Amino acid sequence: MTLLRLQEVSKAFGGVRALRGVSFDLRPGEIHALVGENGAGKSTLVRILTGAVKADSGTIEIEGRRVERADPVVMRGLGVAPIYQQPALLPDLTVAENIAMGLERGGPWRRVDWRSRRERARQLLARVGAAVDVDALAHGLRMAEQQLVEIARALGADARILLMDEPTAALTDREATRLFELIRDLRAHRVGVVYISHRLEEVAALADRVSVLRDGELVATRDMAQVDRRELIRLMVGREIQAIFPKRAVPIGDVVLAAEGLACRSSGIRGVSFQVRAGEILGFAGLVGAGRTELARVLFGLTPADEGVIRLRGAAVRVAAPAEAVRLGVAYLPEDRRRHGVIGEMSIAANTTLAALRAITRAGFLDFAAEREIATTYLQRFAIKAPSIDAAVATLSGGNQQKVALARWLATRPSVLVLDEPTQGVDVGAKAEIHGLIVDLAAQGLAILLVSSELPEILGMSDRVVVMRAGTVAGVLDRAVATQERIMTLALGHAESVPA
Amino acid sequence: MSVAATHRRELSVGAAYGALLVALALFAPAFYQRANLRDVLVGAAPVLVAAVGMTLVILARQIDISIGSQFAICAVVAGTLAKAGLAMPIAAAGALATGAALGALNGVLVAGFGLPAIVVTLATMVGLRETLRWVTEGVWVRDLPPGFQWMGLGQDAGRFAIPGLALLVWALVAWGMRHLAGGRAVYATGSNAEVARLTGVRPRRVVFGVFVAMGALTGLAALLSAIQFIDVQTNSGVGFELRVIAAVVVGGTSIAGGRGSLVGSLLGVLLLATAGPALTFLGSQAYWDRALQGLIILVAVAADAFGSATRLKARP
Amino acid sequence: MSYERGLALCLVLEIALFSIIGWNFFTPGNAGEIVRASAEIGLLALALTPVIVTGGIDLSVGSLLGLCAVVLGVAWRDAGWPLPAAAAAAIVAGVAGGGLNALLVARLGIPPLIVTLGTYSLFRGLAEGVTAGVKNYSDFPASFLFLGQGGVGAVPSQLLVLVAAAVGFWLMVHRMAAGRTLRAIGFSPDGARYAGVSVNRRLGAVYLLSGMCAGVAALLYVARLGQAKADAGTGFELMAITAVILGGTSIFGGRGSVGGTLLGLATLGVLQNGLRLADLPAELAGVVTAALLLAALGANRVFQGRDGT
Amino acid sequence: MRNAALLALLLGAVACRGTGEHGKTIAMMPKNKGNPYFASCRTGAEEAAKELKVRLLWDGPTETDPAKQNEVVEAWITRGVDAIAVSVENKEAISTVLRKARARGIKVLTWDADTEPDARDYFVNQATPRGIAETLAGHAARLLGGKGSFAVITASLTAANQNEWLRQLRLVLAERYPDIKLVDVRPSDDDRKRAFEETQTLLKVHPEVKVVMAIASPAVPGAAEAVKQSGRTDVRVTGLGLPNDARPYLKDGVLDSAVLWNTKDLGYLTVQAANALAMGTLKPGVSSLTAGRLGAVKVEGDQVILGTPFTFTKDNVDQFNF
Repeated sequence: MTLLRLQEVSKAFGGVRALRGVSFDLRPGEIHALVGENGAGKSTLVRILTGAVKADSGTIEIEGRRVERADPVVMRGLGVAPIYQQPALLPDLTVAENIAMGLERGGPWRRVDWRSRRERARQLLARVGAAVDVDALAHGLRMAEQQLVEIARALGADARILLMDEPTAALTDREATRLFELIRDLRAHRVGVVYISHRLEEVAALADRVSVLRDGELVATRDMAQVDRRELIRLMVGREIQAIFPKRAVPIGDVVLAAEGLACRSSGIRGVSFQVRAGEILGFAGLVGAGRTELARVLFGLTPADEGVIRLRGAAVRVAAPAEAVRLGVAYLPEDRRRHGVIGEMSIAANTTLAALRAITRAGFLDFAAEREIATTYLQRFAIKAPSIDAAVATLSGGNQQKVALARWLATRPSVLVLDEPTQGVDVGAKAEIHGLIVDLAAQGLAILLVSSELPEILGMSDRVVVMRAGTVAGVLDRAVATQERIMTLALGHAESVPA
Repeated sequence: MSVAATHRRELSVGAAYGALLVALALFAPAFYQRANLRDVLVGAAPVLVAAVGMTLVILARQIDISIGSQFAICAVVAGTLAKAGLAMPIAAAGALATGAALGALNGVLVAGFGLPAIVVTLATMVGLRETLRWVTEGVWVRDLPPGFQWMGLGQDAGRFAIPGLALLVWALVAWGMRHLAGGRAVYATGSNAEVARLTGVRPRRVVFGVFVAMGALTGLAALLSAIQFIDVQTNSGVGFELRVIAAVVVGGTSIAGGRGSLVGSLLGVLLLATAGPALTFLGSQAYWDRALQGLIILVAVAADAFGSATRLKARP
Repeated sequence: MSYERGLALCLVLEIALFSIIGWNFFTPGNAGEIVRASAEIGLLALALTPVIVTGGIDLSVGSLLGLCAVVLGVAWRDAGWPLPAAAAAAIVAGVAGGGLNALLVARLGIPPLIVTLGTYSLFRGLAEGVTAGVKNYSDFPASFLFLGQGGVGAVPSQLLVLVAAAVGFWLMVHRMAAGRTLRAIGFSPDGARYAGVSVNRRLGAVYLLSGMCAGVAALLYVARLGQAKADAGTGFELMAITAVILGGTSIFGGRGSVGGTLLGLATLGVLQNGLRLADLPAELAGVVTAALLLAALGANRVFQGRDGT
Repeated sequence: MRNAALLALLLGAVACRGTGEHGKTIAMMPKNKGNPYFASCRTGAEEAAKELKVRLLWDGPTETDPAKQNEVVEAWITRGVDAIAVSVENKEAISTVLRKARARGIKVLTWDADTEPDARDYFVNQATPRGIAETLAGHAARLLGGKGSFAVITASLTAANQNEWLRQLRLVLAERYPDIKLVDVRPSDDDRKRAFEETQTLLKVHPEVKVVMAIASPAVPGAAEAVKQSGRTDVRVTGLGLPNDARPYLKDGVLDSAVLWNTKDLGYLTVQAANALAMGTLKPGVSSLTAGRLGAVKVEGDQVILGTPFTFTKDNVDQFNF
């Protein structure tokens, strides 16, 4: 008897067909992994299953019964509990209330029992192993803590169907391991888990079956035992991947950017020193919360440094605001592409030139011809798939949006390019293209700082790797000696054995 | 986080109110005559009732600047029904129902059609006010039955009942916002409507509900104000919305939604209701009143901004 | 059919209607009167367009106009300054008022609705305080009055100021880099800041500009009425905001056009004047304006598809 | 008089414009349409318009707004009317437009509140500010027994009429009643509730005040109700107010006297004068004007005098209904 069955489910968002006739089933007591490139339709599928979005056609059956009106309340009633990639918490409410809001049902006149709410929250958080104050407001929590609160809420719903969309993206390995134990425990209690992740090693360790989504179609469902990593990638991408990382030896110039004893009390950065040369790709590895993004924000002037010196080609500079950083030739491709990387409502042309307005302004007036020329060159050079440079960036796929964001910073002719998770949430195909672009830029003499949580990407792309821990530099490894184990050892800061 | 941290705003407006009371005690003790305190409370009652509704609206990340016009219409309805010989409870119910209906009009346009609240209520403010003027042509509702003033309870009972009823309504809604699921749904909707939807709250229904509640409470405020007199003027409530919004904002409710409390709004109402007469008691000339009221709003809001790095909320 | 073309059509229909039912409506003289009557609100609406494009709002422009009018009177009559100096003082007062708004909104990050709600009362209160509510200033020299009451034939002298302001704001919002950054701030303040736009400086600038325009509008108002008093400009902010929203600018920021604001202003100006010439009650203007506003909101949502240029 | 549906209105406007004119077209403007004072003036004006078969246009700003008054007059000039009668909010502001109207051959009258003398033909004067100040001072002196202090509740701080009356009042006090002190002037913005709140505070801030003088029509019931509720039997109210507003409080005794003029007659006389002016029967040198049911009305120079201010008391208030 299947716990959950989808039959020929389709969904389109204004012309873009996110799901095409997907059929999928989940058995009780099974972990069914769902993999696929970003934009393949995974998140759309989850949002249909949680009732956040209505399918255009197709049927959903839970325990054999067809679900007519699938909205969040109905699906929750049927035992479906979601854990979203972006933690869905109410920032102004306490942790206890956030958990309770997901679990309680009933009309607006129902009395709220604060004591039992806080007690239940405490128990669930303990079960998930999160040291979080139940009275704390959600907006004060770190990303990892928010993720754990969401997981606690899902457990609390004693759900029979658990939908997990990239649950470990923000977790430390220790927290991830704890989560895996919980999931296996739930499987033992006949709960069905749909597990979505980019990290194929997790999928291999956890899942009983795996289904592959490509361009909105479910192309294959296999028992985990019968399929290996390479075939999975082939199924996901639909073509053979040659060299994973197009790394090329590139002539290294002299020091472009040097940091000496950088500190920023508000963001926890202390005593950071490093150098990066022209043509060099300096990787920044470290666990979540090690301060890599915070360091990038210091370099870019979003949170100026309290102490220490930044030298550009030897001359000490004060980067007090992003506008100054841009003038000094420092560019920053931010981690949160949707909110910071691009402005969705504006056109590709406007986004491309936003950071380099000076270049297309004559006596204060915009030179539209120059703007179109810049936008068109990057449209072609980066092979950005879009109807025209006047299309709103929001209508593009994740990968193309990231290319527009990259084009924006190249338009400013930077000498230093800080990339923060440049390929996160981008499909495998676009990922390879972006890696290619990065290497080309290094070849042109740019100094590149590459912040990434994917160790393969760090190892594959960096000339040297700076490993950060708790806001400072734990160590610097040359490309030749850098291995996953060494990086993790420095990142964890003690000789704890690296998890299998 | 300790209670002080979460209720920092309410404490700061409470401190400001305390400072004003101390100043009055030192420089104008006459302020503390029993009659004056009573008059201030009776005068503040309608503003408090409307402020309760406005707190809900702002908590749900919306705004309503049409309550001044609704106030005038509800008062005229109450007077007209009473003049037509209907018993006072029916006239009172008529005022509240009219308010609720006008609130529902805003609710349908904002929640139903998803139009921005500031512009919808700007339109209903102008539209309702001018329609009332066109229909009544400025003629007051006169020759009301004796039972109209003080709802027939007589002056002393009336002047106790009005602030009493206002405080009762305030207490009930304050309790509800803390202890009823509907109240928490308003906080959730204002904090992040999309996430609230995923946890089973129906944001559109909540937004519609707060506008209807705002309308009904404005109807009650109009009633509590009208029954203090023997006739009903037709151009009442001009500027009423700004006074109510100022009180709620000074009380610490954030315009970005999701954050704030009815305790803060009560303190905001009391602070602004006291500031008016206090200025007279402290001898300030009438023509400086408006400047000082504006200053109080700016100082209260600036103090808050200095106090905490206000969290930039992303738009939904 | 873009939103603006729809609004232009609606304006033409309105003019046609009043030409039929209004007395001597369709005459150059009357057109001049419409421009003269909407000049001050037009200036405020033009200044409010960039403010609203950044996602902000300014409720204090009407009160600030009153304060600047009083400053003009005090400087000229009481302090005995020559009129040009007094006029400059009025504009500086406007910039100072705009500066206060800018400081609180841009530097302290307080929501503009609340800041300008406070300065709405503060500026009007200062105007009433300075004149003890009673004093008013008149008998301005004919040369100054010409600015408000004079003209060449049917063309009122205010038209020159309004056209200059309209061209200036149109260039700024639609053709200059400043306009592009204001749009970016309106669509996403964070997105703009991460792109190296100095958000605080730009926000400050639009509120300063709004204050300056309130000062200039005060000069037009006093010249038109020949008289400066604390109640000058009462209610002008709501009319100006209505014109901007009618023009298609989104209250959430990002999408907006100066051309649209001018069309919105004309629609309101024609409505007020036309109703009067058709012997219809003035209250009808309020009712029709409310209906137009709601229709504009509805139509705006339909045309939301176009990307922001 | 309730307006018909919107469509009927539009058709009405088109129809009557088309059928040509029988009597003159007289355009009359109050200071603000929301004020019951002007609402009662209008009834008199419409009565006269019916009698004289003239077309009466009643328009004006909804709130007191000098800029709007100018715009309405401009519109009337463009529209073309025979006579314009304005209750002036702002003396200097409106004078330019009224001169322009006269230059176009339109007869111009002011009523209730005057403008610069050269900007209009006649001023229908219900009572001179001096006359009003003397009457009010007289009542205050009577109530205070020649000595003591009183306070005033005015309209808005910027209201031209009220400020003129106050200026005259201070002159009269200085000349005739040196022992009477005016302690404070509070605004009511023509809002009865605001007048009520200001009076309440006033009584406590200045306990020595024994008379409250409300010099704006909505302020009279506001101040009277405040005194009644305060229970201060030693305090009496007087001022400028409509009989209908004043009646319950006059009967109560808290309101001693309400000084005013017959607003209905004022409206009636204004239309009569405007029509006479347009027909040419009212021209310089005339010393009296037969104005319908009012009979012969005195004309002094360029002022048509309605009569001296009238004091309503609890005994005579029932004879009036406006």
